[in-house]
Amino acid sequence: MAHVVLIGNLRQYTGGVTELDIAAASVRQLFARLTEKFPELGPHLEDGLAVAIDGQIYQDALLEPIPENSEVHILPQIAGG
Amino acid sequence: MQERVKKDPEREFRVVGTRPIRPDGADKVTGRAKFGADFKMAGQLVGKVLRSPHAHARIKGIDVSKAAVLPGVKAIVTRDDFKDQGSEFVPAGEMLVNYRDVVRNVLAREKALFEGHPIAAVAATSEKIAREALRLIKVDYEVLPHVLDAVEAMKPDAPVLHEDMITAGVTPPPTKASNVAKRIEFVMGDIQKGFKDADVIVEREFNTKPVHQGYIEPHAVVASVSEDGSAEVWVTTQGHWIVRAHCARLLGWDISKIRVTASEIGGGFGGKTVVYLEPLALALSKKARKPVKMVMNREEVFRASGPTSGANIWVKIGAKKDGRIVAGEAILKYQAGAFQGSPVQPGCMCAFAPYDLENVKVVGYDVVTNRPKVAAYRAPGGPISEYAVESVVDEIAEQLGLDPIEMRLKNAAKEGTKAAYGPKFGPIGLVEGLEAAKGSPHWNAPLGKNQGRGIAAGFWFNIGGETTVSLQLNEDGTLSLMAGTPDVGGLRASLSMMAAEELGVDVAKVRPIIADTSSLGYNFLTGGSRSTFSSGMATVEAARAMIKEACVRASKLWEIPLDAVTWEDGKVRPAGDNAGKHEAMDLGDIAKIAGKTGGPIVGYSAITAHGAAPSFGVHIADAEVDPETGKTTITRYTVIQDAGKAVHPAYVEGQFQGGAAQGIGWALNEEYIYDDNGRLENPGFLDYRMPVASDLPMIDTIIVEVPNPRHPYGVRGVGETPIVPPMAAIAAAVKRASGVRFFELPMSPPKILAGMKAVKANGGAKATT
Amino acid sequence: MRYEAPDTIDAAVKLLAGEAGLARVLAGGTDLLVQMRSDVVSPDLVVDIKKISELRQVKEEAGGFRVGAAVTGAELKEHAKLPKAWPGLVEAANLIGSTQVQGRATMGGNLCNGSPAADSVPGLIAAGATATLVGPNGRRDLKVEDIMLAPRKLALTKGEIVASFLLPARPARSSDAYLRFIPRTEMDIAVVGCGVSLTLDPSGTCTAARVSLGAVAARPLLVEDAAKAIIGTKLNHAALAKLEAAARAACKPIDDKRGTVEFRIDVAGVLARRAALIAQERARKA
Amino acid sequence: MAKHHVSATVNGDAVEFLCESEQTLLDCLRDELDLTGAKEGCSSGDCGACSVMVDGRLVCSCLVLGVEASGKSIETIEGLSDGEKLHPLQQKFLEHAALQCGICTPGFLVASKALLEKHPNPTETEIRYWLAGNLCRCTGYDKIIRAVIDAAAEMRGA
Repeated sequence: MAHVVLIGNLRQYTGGVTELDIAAASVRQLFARLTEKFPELGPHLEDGLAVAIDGQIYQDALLEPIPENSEVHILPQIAGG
Repeated sequence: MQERVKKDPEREFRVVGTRPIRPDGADKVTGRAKFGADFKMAGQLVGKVLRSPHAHARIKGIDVSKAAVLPGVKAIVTRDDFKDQGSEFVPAGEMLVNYRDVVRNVLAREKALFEGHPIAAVAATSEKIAREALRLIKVDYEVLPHVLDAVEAMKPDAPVLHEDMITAGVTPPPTKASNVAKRIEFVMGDIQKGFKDADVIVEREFNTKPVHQGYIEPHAVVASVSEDGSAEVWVTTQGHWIVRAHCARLLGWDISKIRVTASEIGGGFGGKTVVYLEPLALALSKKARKPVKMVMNREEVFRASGPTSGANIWVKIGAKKDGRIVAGEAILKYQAGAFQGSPVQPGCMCAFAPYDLENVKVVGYDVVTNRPKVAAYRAPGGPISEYAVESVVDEIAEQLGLDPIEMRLKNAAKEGTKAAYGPKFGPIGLVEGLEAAKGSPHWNAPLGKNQGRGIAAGFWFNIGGETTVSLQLNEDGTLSLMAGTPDVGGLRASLSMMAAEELGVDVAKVRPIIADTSSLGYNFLTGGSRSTFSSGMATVEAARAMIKEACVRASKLWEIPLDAVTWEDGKVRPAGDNAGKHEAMDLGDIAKIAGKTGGPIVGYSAITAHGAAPSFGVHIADAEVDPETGKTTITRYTVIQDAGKAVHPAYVEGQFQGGAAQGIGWALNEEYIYDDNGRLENPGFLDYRMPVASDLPMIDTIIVEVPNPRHPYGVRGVGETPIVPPMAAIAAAVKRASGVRFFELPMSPPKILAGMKAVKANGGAKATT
Repeated sequence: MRYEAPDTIDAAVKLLAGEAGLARVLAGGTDLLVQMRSDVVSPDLVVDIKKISELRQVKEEAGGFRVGAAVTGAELKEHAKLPKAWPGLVEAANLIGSTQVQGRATMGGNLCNGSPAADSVPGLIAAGATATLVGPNGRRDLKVEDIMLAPRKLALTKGEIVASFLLPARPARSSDAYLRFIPRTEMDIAVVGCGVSLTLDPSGTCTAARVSLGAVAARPLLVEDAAKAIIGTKLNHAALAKLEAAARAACKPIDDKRGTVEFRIDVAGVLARRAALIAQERARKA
Repeated sequence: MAKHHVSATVNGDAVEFLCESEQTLLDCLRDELDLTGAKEGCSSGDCGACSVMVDGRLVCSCLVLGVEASGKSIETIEGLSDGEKLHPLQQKFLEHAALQCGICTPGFLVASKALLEKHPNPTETEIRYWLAGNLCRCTGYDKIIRAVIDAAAEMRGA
């Protein structure tokens, strides 16, 4: 199980839920599980969001493995100047 | 003064960390380097843009009939030449872009939304004719009331820019359109409880003005569409793949038809990450069936490109008597300009990032106003929110009688700290930076009369992203390196150094170029301090792929197993008992046999670079304030920042110094000034006051190196963080020099003088805006 | 647009007087070319006066200097005697723009551009300079303070050219100073400018003075009350306070992108005092 | 209106070109003579990127009419090096990493050369004020000033 924390405005798509445990072995699986649970969140997941797995931020990393017992934050993407 | 502070015993580098002359240097000191406006095609036309004189106006009609028949006019485009795009955020590269807005920013459709908004474009045989043609285009405007300021634009009776814009991020969604595009919120812990535990609470409101990236080279493009519909574009940009994507989308063409070559780029700082002229030049060229060159003048650059947001920021911080921060709260209102998409989101995430906090709440508003749409500017969003937070931290330290460095050390984020925006930090160098500041000669030097010293910390995330590098082993053993992230300040030097390091060759043997979009795989743009990190990572991977192939060739030639071959000190060597005796081969030897042993050798890396690590900076500023005129002079300045690993330290220092200089301009004199009609009053370098050489002292640097474990050489991006701390550091210095704390940027002389007089009138001590 | 570069002043006057459309004089061009580029003016005729030798010379005359209107700031600075005699005026002329601009910009152009913030004009006014104008009706002399009437409005008639400035002969222990306030150290237009020229007697008492202010009214000002405040004094504290007050009282500034009314008035006093003290220091050694 | 026929010397070579009355020297250098080393950053004399020498005097070529160049001697960045041998200023700019993007570099080099010809041993402050008309947005000027100081020392020694 990964401990998932939803950052920022995402809770408006989850009925206020900001933290939950989900079994997922990759970012893609995580997104699929989250979409099942919160259909409104689905469309926002693949674009415009980043995933931090145990502190390391990934953008555009659907295939990134999620280790057992890791902490996953879902947060807005970062660009820069 | 240049210094370096290293954390760990590091890998012994041979090339990385030295200061060779950049490979593109000779062309740049002899005037031969070709920048955006230096390219010329035979038969090219001159393209010019007609711009709105009004800040807000409905466009009832555009009559180009007179201009169209002017001899020498070859093409005119207006809104009718571009298909409208739906309102939908789609990824373009890694950026989220709403093409509904992009198409309207390139050419106004229903309304002109800012002074300078493009209305039409003309291609003619000369600049004179093109200008005359612009005068002949008649536009029927219905002038509307305008709004320039975020706070004003949020009021219920403010003129609304987009009649269909409903604030996102609010439940239930509002029923009425407004200028607030989005409300965002970041919450951690329990803010109420935090403030209850506080011994001291300081709450302040700040205002900042929009500032422009100020690159010296105006936007420029040459586009040529050939008879078969394929197009060549030569352009000054931070991301030519992004230019290609936007143009293809706006024009409805296949991406493969457009080949974009990035010229040398004369500064960008985030401002050259969007398209302005490029789609117009392509559309004009297609109509005219000739190449079209378009160059903005300085006025156009100021009126219609960039800048970054002006903002209103409210910050409240609570701390214990010992300086430990127990709660931080902020509300950020950022001007987006005419279309949504201010950097308020990263502003929210950066606000408290330097600190280890349990209870944080940040709310942000993205607000449209009748100004040019903001573009990214160095650490977009961060400098504004961190200026406000750092200023309040400084004030609390002062109230508690704490040294401002000690106050920050007490709260500094370190490895394992949960960042104020959620995830835990990996290894970071903030504590090392603060310690270096504390021990620096600058921090411990005496001050003169009317002088004060300030310090502030700053943070930026840094990013990776899609990156391709190709490394070719030439017949003579030299190497050609193709990268795709435009070189804004020494990238080619760093990449050739990393290739040389990995391959064990002399750096002069590696010739790097920035390839065009048809010659190399996709590259996201130069931005987010990613180019040395990402293209560096891809370069090392490409070099390793080349080494692997060299080993394969040697094993075949020597007829020994691949695992009996090793790469050491720049040579393929037989290794182990079964390897036999063979003469070691360097890349030159391998190059000679390449064709006969399987073909040319190319190392290639096409990756989405992950593992970018944040860079923290600490700046020390000394300011002298003339008590009679309010004029501030920066008398001494030191930048301390974590680079992970400085590949070419001179260019790392250059980033530190350049960011600091821009921050000094932002703090003291740079601002957009509008008249009552919403027209920009200072669209030139005379009255948009960027620092000149005589305004600045030498800028000392201390490079901290806490390696980024996710980069093969430990590299962190360094370009953006240096613009984050200056405003707060200078505000703190001005406070100590003048006795007055200011909450508004720029801290220009009339404001400072008025502030000092007000304090005198009040009998001292009271803070003022 | 027609470009002409005559080599006599009479030819230049004839061209300017005879032009039916818009005619402009080109001296250094550092204002004119900017205005042409940004479509502020579109002249039909430009008369380049740099080939007229009379306008390009600095000559000693009547114990003073006659400075051609088209002499550049850099040339003034390089002159063998002028910087020593009129250090404040030469400084003022060399505050106009960058090193590059100083290589082109002229005092004649600075005056005729008609900006209330022109740096060399308060310098010339403080110096008591007289301008010689040449026009279709011949030559005439005007005090510099009487030439600029309002922003972009001059007391010149059609076809008239400012040919030169006469800087008067001055007694021993005389000198001048010019200070301006700008937010940066260089490259700005004056928010306030102040020129002070004075003469001391052997005891150090100020016997004559002229004080001028720029950028604080619709035209550069000669402030006689400010001069009176220091004449007959050794520029002691009380005299300087009166000088400051007189300078401030003369200001009728506007709020604009470069400064506020309040700020300009405040700083005018500060600059007047500082410039007077510099001029005093210089005069003691002159 | 017929174009003006202008004869001048550019970097020691006799050149001829045609220009309209309104065209600036910068336009003529770039468009008529293909010397694109001088850059247009502002067209108002505020950035110095177009700096050239006219008869030994440092000017912004955007503030000079092309027709004014008639009979004059112009020096541009393209004439700074002696064949393959870089001018000491060029060499020092490279060694000190005194350029990042490089757009302002030609202007800085031309202006610095003019300074060192007049003042072989300038102070830091003198250099900063002399170069105040050359804007650089990348470097914060630090490395540029150091490069000029170093080049001046080398030129005095040579």
